[in-house]
Amino acid sequence: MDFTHTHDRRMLADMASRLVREKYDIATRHKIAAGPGGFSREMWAQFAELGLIGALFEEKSGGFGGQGFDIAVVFEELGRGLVVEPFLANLLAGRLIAEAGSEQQCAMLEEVIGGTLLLALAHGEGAAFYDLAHVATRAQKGDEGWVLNGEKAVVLNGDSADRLVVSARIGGDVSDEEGIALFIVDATAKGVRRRATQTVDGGRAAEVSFGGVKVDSDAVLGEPGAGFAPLERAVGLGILALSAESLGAMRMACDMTLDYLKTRKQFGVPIGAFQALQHRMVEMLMEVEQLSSAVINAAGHLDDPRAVREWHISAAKNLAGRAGRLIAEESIQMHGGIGMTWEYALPHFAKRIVMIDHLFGDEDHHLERAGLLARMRHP
Amino acid sequence: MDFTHTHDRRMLADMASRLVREKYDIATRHKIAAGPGGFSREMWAQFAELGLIGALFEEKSGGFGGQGFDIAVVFEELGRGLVVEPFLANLLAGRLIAEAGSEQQCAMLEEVIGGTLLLALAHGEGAAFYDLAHVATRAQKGDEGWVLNGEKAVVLNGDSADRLVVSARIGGDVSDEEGIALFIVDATAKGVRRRATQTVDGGRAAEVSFGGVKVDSDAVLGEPGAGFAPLERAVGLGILALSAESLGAMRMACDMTLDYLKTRKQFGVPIGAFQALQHRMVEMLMEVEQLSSAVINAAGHLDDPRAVREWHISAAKNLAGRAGRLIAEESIQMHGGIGMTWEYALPHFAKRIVMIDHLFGDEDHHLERAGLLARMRHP
Amino acid sequence: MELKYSSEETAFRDEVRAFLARELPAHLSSKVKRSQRLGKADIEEWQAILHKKGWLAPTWPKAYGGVEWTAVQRSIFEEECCAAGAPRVLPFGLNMLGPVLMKFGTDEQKAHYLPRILDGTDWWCQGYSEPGAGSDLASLKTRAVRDGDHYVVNGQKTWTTLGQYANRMFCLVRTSSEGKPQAGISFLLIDMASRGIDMRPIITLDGEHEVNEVFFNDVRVPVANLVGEENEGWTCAKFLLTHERTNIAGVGFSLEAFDHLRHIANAQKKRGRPLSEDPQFAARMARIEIDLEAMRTTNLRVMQAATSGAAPGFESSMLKIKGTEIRQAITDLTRRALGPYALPFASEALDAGHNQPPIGPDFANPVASEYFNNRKLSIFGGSNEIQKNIIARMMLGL
Amino acid sequence: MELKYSSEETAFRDEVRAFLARELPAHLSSKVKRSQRLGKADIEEWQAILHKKGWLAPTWPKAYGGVEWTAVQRSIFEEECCAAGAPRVLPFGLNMLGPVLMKFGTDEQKAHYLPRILDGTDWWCQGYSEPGAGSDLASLKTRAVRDGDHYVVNGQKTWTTLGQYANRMFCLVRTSSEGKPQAGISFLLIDMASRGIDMRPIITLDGEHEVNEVFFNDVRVPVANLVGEENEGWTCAKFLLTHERTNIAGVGFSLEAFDHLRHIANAQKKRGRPLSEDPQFAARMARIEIDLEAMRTTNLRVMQAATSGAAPGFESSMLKIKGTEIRQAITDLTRRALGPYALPFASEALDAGHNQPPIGPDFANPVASEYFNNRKLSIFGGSNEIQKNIIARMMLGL
Repeated sequence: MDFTHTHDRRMLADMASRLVREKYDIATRHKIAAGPGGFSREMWAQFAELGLIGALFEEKSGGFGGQGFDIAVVFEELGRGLVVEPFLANLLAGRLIAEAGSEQQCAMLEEVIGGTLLLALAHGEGAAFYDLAHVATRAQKGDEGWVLNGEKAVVLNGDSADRLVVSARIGGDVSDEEGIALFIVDATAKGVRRRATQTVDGGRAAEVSFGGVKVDSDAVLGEPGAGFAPLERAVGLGILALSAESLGAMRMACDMTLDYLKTRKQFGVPIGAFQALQHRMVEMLMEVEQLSSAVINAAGHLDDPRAVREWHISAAKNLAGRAGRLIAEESIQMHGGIGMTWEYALPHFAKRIVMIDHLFGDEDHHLERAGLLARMRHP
Repeated sequence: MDFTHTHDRRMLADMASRLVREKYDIATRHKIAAGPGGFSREMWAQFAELGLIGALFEEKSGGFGGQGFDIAVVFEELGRGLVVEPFLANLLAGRLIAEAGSEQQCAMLEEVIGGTLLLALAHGEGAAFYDLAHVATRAQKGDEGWVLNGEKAVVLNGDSADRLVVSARIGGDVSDEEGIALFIVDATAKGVRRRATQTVDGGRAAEVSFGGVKVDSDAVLGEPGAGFAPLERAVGLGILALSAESLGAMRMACDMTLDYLKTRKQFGVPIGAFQALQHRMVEMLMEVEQLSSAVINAAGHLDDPRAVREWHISAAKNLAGRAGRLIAEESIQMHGGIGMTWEYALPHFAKRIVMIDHLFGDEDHHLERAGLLARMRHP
Repeated sequence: MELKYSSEETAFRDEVRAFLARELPAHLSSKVKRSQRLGKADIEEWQAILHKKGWLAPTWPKAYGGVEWTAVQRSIFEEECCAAGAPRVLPFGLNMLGPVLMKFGTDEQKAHYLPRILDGTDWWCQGYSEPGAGSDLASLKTRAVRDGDHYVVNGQKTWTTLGQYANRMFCLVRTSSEGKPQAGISFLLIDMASRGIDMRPIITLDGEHEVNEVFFNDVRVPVANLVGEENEGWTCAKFLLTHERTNIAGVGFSLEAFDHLRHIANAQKKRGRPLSEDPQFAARMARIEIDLEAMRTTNLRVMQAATSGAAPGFESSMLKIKGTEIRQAITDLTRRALGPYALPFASEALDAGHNQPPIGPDFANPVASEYFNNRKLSIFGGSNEIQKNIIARMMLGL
Repeated sequence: MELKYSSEETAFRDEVRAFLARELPAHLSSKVKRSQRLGKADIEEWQAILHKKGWLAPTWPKAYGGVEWTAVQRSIFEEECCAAGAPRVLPFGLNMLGPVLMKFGTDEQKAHYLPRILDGTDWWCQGYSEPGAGSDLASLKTRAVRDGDHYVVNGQKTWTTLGQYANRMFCLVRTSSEGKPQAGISFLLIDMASRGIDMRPIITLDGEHEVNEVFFNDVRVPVANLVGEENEGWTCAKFLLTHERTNIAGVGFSLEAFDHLRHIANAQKKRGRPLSEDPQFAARMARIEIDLEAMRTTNLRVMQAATSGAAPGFESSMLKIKGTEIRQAITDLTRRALGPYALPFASEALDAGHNQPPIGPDFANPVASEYFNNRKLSIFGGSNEIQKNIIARMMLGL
């Protein structure tokens, strides 16, 4: 057992940290987020060049890492910069392809890692409410391939993706784990309609509908009907990434709040002299440390049996949700009015932290799930 | 709408308050609780004489009040003194007789109100976990009456009661609301076995088993099989009483804590000067005010339709549980070591406050129940 | 004790309902119900309707055009207005300045300003907070120096809510630096058209323009616009802060917001069942409803006690804290009820007339934004920390 | 980063398990598992067994008879001991006084006292708190006045845990009232058989005798029993407080207590199903388990960092706070799991040999009492408020 990072991983973290610190101040971030597609293709190319996309993929997929701790350290730094480039979308869809795809299909990951091909995962649906197995979109087998019909909701960066990984049901009931198939679909294919939307935390998403979209047989990812397991694994990585991103954003929010407590004066003293605020600040810091441990646990148990792996995934996301709300709300409250203003960086961190709770299961979802998984582990 | 008490009820409250203040200091209370039966028969006679037992019963039952607010003001004062006399047991069983009993059966309430006959409610069972409809004890109809078999758990003051009101099943499944019958059973009847126990908060209870206990037909209370409704109403009054008792105990705990904050010095100042403690004290006081309102609501809606009445009952008990834990734990914490000692009064209030959460449904039970009842009210 | 409404109170509720059904314009209630932006004209339109009915000033004495309702009547009126989706009545003139003028103003000031508050001639804004004087209000630095019949005002105010619509401001200024900070403050009425005033918008975290900063550069204010004595403005300020807390609990808002939450939680599905039936979600809802119903009674108890002369102290601070906590808890839970649909946000959909189909359920768009906006509730109007300090001081006498 | 135990670590765990299976007497583990009272002889018996094995002092250098385990080994040992129901090892001599003597003691003191700690000759108790000096320890008043080769001690100590079994006390006394309160404190070793010492039990809220107050009336203590310099005792005290926090997180206790809770929640039924499957209860359990697993890792991170030289500061206070919060949350939830069976309490059933059938399930009797007893965790050993002050001071540098 050892809790120190390898030299390589410390280098990766340092590099990501420097890049974010030097090139991604809050003004730049706002400008990028408000631009077309909601992110910067030049920035994405830079990230690719420096290997930050590749760090999310294993060597066998053409990447330079791809372990849980690689994902965690990269996303923690992304969280510190509120980076809006589509790391998460490409992690989710890319790792799903890596996990389930044929050699031919995996070949496209080279372009993904190079930053020239953009992916998104079109899985969640309006009525799913975080139920990962909920798929109403249907795929019917035709003569030369498949026909997809259905609607996907809040597809992260789905508006700008070149290819979509789409889940569709070929058998079973609407929330059965069995009967889910996965497809790689060209985002501009006939019958694909995308409606872009901004998100409240400065990102982009799309509603994507599939109206009789025809795809070839070689668009199928993995074994048709057995898509749930690779989906769960890929989303598990996404949750790890989001928890780490949230951790990074929380560290920033805490730093800003600590700084404010030291410098802002009321009644003739820094407001950090007030014990009630001190104790609340301490509670925030303790929860951040706890989340940091939970992220380590989730990253370190990825290769364990499913019940253990997923328990740690759910534990991290639950803590990210709980700690996140505390830190988002308390850091605004301790800042007072200034914490409510667009001009100041803090509230944007708070918005991202809170919105992460709405992706792939909120704190209650993962609390319930952790309870179920714990009973599987300790019957 | 009016939030002031009538003159009579203010007199009742004053009288109860004076009695408790003058005759029921903590040393007396400990002595009484440690004595035979866990309460004082002389004190009980005094309470009877001053009309405090009668205040819990309606005039038609020979009492002098019996409205929700009568129960609330009496029990709030009892809570301030940690009174161990069997008010609750006699309220529960007595009001159940008043609710469901024949004229003949109700006649015994005169002795109850006079303090010369002691009742207890033998209803809860070991496997019920707060489910009021859970009755596994069975009653079989014989030639001249009924035969009871089963076991009752944690019967409050069941060890010293002269008569027991017993619930037993004559039909339906173990947790059906239908099929519950109620009986008045002599506590010394053949086949009744009682095992007394102290409780951790200074009270007494008994495990009571019924092994082929024969009772006459006139021992049946109300319509056999329809016992759930009167049981729910009587237990509702008991919950109101407990919530008010807890409120009284919390007010005492808060008073003691406020006093301690003003007088105890650390670092050269009263510890009440520390803002973190100030703010926590304020939170305690606010919750007490909220509970006070919830008790008013429960007392004032007793005559409303079931879903409204019981919602307010559950609301009060949930708040009593939530506020209770906060105040019990925080008042000990703010006292520090002294709050951990037997010699000091505070922890005994804390123990009673916390243990009230274990009677007739804890905060989680009543939260779930309030949710169910709310959906009945707003379908 | 009587928790039932009397027949008079029930009749009053019917009267209010009938009035709202008849007089509340649909284009206003539609905006309110859909959380769309209200403009200046919207608010003025509704206040004019209430004024015409004579119901604009529930707490004012009849002599000044008020209604003198009982506490219960006020709470009924508030609940019904919220349920019907009436725009909120602005507190600046009616609940803040009005009572100060009645208590401290000259006869001329009362005669001039009070009718103009009622008839909508004046839109008042508040000049209290400064960048360096928020919770610690007494440390304010905006100076007013006497020059003949005028004060010359220099400095800066901030967090001026809806100042962009206001033609007048009541303002705390420093007229002396002798003695305690509280001692040298005066209460001034300022015409916003005066030369030397510069107002700039502050955009809040949700992208909205609701508050402003106001700069004063040699602004000349007639001495006749001083309320009360020079250097005695702190008395007015404290009096105002107490009266501001009328309806501080926001019970009506919370009841209406909780109803909306119930609607959403019934419509949203989790594993095919209404979200409102999910054990965890139902427990969160029940907890809030229990707190809210208790606070509804706490609020009425306090209001009734205040009417019969008891000074609001501990209680009004408690209502501020609990009231805002509950409102925030409701918007928090409403956000949770949306699942991933909390993310999409089209700012333009908050404008009336927007008619693109929504992304996701029609109730989703404003929810997350409102959650963030409502963080202000525990900050503005005397932060909840300051309220706790006030209560602690009273309770502990330290 | 590697969360898997190495093969050496796994082998170590096996060795510890085998040792416990072989050497831990059943009569001791039975008492621990059933929350029965442990007497002086019980604790001494177990410490002697550990001493014989050479495992009594995991944190001591080998030169003094310690083991010098790694952080991971220590945590494995702690978890296994708790799981097996081993009595806890007393911290007073081993974790508190021992390191102080090694750092500040004379060669004679080390040679005399350290072996006696290991072999059980001395049972130390702590003389820190006083009635007027709890969280504010530096305000202590017990005086030691030099008189030839002796100090004459007068005053009172309190909250002396298990003092009734102790033959020696390490004690903070005031030897000067010059300068800051911290400046005049000295660290003395006192023979409890000395004339003038009077010890009285303090009965805690659960009716138990665990702590004491100790009165000193002209107690003569040889000057040779001074540790470190006169008036420099605060340095020893601070050093001790840091080392006391070894294992302050109590992860092993919590893991074992959570296992017990799981057992109870599976056995208890709600509507015919295990309570552990009830959504609300399951959520409460899951929340604690998540916090506990995170803290288990936090604890190891801190311990490992401390081993490699990083000074425990923020982290050790955090472990105290979180560790005690989690332990309290577990006993709180265990209490809830009992339903009405939390009430019955037979104090006599806590004595070994009691063989009346229990009231209710066999696990019920001690639970509520333990919940109340565990309120002490956030008070003793530097209250959680004091720990927060310490963290705040470090973080804010104010």
